[in-house]
Amino acid sequence: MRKSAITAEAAAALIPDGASLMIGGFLGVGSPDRLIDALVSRGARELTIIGNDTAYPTIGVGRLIEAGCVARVRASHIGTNPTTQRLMSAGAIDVELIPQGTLAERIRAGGAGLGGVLTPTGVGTIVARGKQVVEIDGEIYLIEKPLRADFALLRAHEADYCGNLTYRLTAANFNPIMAFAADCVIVEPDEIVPTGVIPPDAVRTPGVLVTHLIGRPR
Amino acid sequence: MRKSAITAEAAAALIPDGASLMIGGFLGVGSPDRLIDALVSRGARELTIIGNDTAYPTIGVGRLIEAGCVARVRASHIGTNPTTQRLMSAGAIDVELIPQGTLAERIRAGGAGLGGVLTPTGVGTIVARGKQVVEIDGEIYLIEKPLRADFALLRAHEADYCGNLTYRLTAANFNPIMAFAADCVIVEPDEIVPTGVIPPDAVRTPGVLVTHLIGRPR
Amino acid sequence: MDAKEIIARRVALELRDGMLVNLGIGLPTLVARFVPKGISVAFQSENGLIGFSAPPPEGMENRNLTDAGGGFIAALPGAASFDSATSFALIRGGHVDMAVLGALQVDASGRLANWMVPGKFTPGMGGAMDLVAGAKRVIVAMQHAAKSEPKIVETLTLPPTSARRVSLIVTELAVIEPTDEGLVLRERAPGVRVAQILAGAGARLIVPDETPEMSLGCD
Amino acid sequence: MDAKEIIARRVALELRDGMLVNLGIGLPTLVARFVPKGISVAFQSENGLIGFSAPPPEGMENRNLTDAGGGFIAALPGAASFDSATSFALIRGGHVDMAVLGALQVDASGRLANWMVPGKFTPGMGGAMDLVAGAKRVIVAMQHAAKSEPKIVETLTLPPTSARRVSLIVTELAVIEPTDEGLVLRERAPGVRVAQILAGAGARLIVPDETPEMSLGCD
Repeated sequence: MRKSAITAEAAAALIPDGASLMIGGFLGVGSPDRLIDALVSRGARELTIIGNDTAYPTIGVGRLIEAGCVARVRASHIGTNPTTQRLMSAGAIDVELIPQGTLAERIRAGGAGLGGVLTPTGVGTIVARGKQVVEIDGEIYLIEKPLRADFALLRAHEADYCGNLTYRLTAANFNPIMAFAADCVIVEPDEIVPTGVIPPDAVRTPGVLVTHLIGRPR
Repeated sequence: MRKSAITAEAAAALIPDGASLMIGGFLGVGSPDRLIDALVSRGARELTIIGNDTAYPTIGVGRLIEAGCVARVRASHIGTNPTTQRLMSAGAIDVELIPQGTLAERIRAGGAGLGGVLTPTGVGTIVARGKQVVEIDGEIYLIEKPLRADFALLRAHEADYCGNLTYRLTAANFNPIMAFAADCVIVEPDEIVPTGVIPPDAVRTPGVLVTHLIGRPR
Repeated sequence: MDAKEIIARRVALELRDGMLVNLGIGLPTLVARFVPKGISVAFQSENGLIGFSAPPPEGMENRNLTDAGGGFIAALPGAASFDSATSFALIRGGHVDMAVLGALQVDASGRLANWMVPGKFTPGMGGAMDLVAGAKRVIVAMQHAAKSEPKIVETLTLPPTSARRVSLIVTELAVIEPTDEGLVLRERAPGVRVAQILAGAGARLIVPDETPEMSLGCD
Repeated sequence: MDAKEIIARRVALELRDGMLVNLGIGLPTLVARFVPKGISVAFQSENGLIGFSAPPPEGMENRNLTDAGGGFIAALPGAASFDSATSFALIRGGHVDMAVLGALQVDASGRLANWMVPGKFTPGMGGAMDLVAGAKRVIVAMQHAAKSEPKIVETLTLPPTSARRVSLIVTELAVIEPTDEGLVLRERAPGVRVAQILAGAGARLIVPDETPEMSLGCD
């Protein structure tokens, strides 16, 4: 099941204004930088971004914020990006803050066909507002619903011709779970290798989940 | 965080009659055979076994069934083991059948501190009996509760001195998720290697989850 | 050509290029032999692998490389292994494009029963309930009748595998599609008459004006 | 010895051999410098690593190897990397033996606030809510007061991070344990008098007959 490689610009052209995007990365580490730059260049607008954070103004997801591409953010932390905080205070960006573990489980649930998960995280806090609460064996849990997106924009270390992926150290973070949770999965690998170079036990995202690979820059 | 290696016999001595055990493996592939044999030799009784199946009468978990060690089974499939079926019909073993994906999620929830998951699997079937049903955005889901056990008995490919584990091909199956879901995790690796031989990105179960490693047979 | 081969050949014609496919144990496994030329599909084994062929070369079997029926397989270049939670995330999450399952019964509402016969035989559901709940298309591959008892019935007498309707039923006599209106006869096997199909069914079938012969992809 | 070092040194004495420990960003990070001799602990970084030291050798920084604060780290032999769902399965599932977190406020019921100041500053909770919900022990490492405003308060005025009670509060003046009866003063810093601790607290502290001086593990 060979994939064909497309350019970051071609990928950005696939993503319409108003789309919801899951973007991998943790403070920019493991984010698809060329895809992000291509979206900025294309002048994308009204995007919804789902990811751990908005990094820094000049790094990772922060570049999309800075360029005015983003209308909505769902993240666990925006403290490293003053622009996000300023736009949020000004009402120019809608920000939903989600506990990091809950964000991970909601994305996983969205990709795994679950209707949600029950978590103790957030019980008795603002996070519980408007959420269904259930008691299971004497403990209180929030029902947290699945998250999905139109697109997942991922950074990987290696991709083979079939789209099988590996990640490096802390650059994996949200990338592997986002690969399950979007209708179109676009991956920017550090390297593309021939099929068979990644052994089956080293594959961390099966290629069947991947829609497009970003190829070597021309 | 070095582990010390113990024998399968020493491990079996740690497991009291009546204990609940998660045992990795799929039709015996990826099951900890030496641990199972040690439990049979010790004459363990009244065990509760949580696992995908009961393999075959002479293989894997089937050996525990055959030796009369088992009082309760929670599995997705027992069709390959006529002894389990016979003992179940005779009322000598209590069998709870759980859809395979639900079994995996319940074990994962048990290890991940979730109060349960919402799954569409089993809605409108016998599996739904006695279970809480919730509607989320117009779809019906069962609340499936977490599973945990006193012990997890796992088979791995490599373990390093810290207990970091790798698995081989289809021998992984339930082993990686069971490593999170038991109070005491005992691992029978094919090989033990020095710390550092398994690179961080190849580790599939972090050693912090492992209580005991079974060493080379004397 | 025996009944099983007819069924497997016809099911194989439902495959589309690039699909991820899960074949149940038994009859459905045969489908892999008849993948149409020019089409490339990936097979998933729910015990934790995508990308395999069966059987491996003689003497090269690996005890850590089996399918969901316990049979030895060979991994193909580009194969990926994973644990059971990930495997069922793929299945439940709609990433499997097509699942082919055997059945004991299918009823007029398109529900399937395939995991127990109360008081007689309870192998368990294994992965079947998740596959029916989660795969994009579910194809039932089964013989039209068992010991002259119809397997297509008005209402299941055996415990259902899912409340969800299957996509298509393929037998050695017919291709039948469950719809909101009921079971619609879509195709008949070469040389088989409509009357024969109806006679072997325990449920009412909706018969369109034309019932073409099924292709078996033999050309 | 400044306030931060006193806090970090005292928190470090809570470490036990073999623990898996998560240190929050900021002050808690300092704890890693004072691990008592003869004790081996593993540190988790919630962005996906167990087994690291900081900082890496000069010039050897790797852009794919950072901690949860974005700082470069070095992996130690025996390190393991994993994705965010797995990282929080470790945290929420009770596999982290001890979490050390900073705080804006802790109240008399032992609840912690550390993720937002309404109308002023909303960085977000990051992993803090999961750590407080899931870690076996949660230790608050914070200065006793901020700009002479007490951080130990009768009832939180800031949004709580969790309904769960933390295990221990360590400041540069005192060690305080939240209990069913309220906040119990357990230790005072060297040279600090009980009256000083009480004066700097905005909540009632239960003072036992003896309040020993805290060790700072300097011997």
